Amino acid sequence: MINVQCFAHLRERLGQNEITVDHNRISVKNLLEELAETYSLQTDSFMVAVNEEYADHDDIVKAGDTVALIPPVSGG
Amino acid sequence: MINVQCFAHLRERLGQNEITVDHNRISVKNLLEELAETYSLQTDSFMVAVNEEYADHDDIVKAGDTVALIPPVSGG
Amino acid sequence: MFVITKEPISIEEVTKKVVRRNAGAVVNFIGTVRELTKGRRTLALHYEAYPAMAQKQLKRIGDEIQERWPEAVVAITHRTGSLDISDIAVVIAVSTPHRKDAYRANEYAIERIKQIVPIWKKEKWEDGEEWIGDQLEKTTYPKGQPEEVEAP
Amino acid sequence: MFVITKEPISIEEVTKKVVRRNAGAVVNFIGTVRELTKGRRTLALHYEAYPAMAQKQLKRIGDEIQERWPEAVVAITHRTGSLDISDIAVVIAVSTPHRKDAYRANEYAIERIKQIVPIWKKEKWEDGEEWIGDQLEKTTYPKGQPEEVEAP
Repeated sequence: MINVQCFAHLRERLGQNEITVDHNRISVKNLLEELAETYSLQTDSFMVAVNEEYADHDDIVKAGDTVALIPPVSGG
Repeated sequence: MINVQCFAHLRERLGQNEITVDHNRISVKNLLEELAETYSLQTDSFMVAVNEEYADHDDIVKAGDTVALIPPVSGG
Repeated sequence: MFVITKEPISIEEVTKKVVRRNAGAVVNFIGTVRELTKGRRTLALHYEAYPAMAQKQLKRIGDEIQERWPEAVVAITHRTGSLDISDIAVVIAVSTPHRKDAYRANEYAIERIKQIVPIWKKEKWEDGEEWIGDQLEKTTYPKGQPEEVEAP
Repeated sequence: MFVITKEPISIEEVTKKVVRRNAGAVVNFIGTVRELTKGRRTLALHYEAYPAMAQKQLKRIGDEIQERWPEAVVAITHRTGSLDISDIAVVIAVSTPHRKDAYRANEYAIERIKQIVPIWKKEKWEDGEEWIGDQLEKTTYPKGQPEEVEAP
């Protein structure tokens, strides 16, 4: 199981801070595809953070990692 | 008589805040030349301020004007 | 030097962190909440952050600046929570021995903040509210130099 | 908005003067006394001004900025008297609706201050003191655009 943190409009839209995917290892690319399908999300513009750093599509997410979906940012 | 205010190293070198020239009307150019001669100053890099604005060499200084010699500035 | 906070930001405090005996120039950027955005009247803003990662990404921006301007010292504080018009959302302070570097490095920092720091802004208007960022139609995956992006 | 003072300068106070509801960006320049100049160790500085004219020339710089960046709001405070290392000599605050203008207008202001504002700096070292500016071998009569001048 991998827990994925959600923020901002994503958190509001899903109605929860965190979603869970039923994998112990998955590539960032596959994770995004699965979340897009399961939650009907447009994830093209999303980044994935693993342990608080941006991850590439080829990176592997493992159970125990701190994972977050990062929609386009608007700070500053 | 026209009083000319002096600042910074010029004030220290002349030992006074103000010098007086014996004219009622004089061009800025002639004023600078006279001061250069009388006080052995290198006035090439000096500006003259009349009533707190920079004056051109052709401008006329009159008795009653507020006049100052402005050596190269170094504020900021 | 890199802080995410819910409290009001003191410009003096952020500035003091970067003053050095051999740096004669400090440049600050202070981002305040603007009332009008594209002609629409904002009543208030809410900023949400992913705090641990936002702090880490601010630090990364500091590291990027030190690579490009080795003598620069950088401090950044970003506020989260609800802000009113004219409240300070972010303060960036950069000191350098020569002033041109301080301007350049500071501008680099704000461009990068808008690209990579996980903070989101929700604008509240009289007739509704919206998270800013989700209407952007482009991928913002960060790489290399900042693009020229206008302030929102 | 344009002040020559013998008192310490508050960055917050100068900044507050330019914050506007429709300007989201403020850029500050803070000039501090630097210990090393060209490898020589400065102990302290003394600034002397022709105060009335200096104030007028700061105002003129503000006018020049408003011609070039009509939405900019500018405040400048310059300190005179004796300053120690790291003391603040000048604070320039510029607010604009868009941040790039605030950086550009602020940098314009400091360049112009170094050209036209009648303030002089005396550096004190262990082995002597000197008025800065009098060793320059060029005419500084002001006209048109600022030249590219490195910070002293």
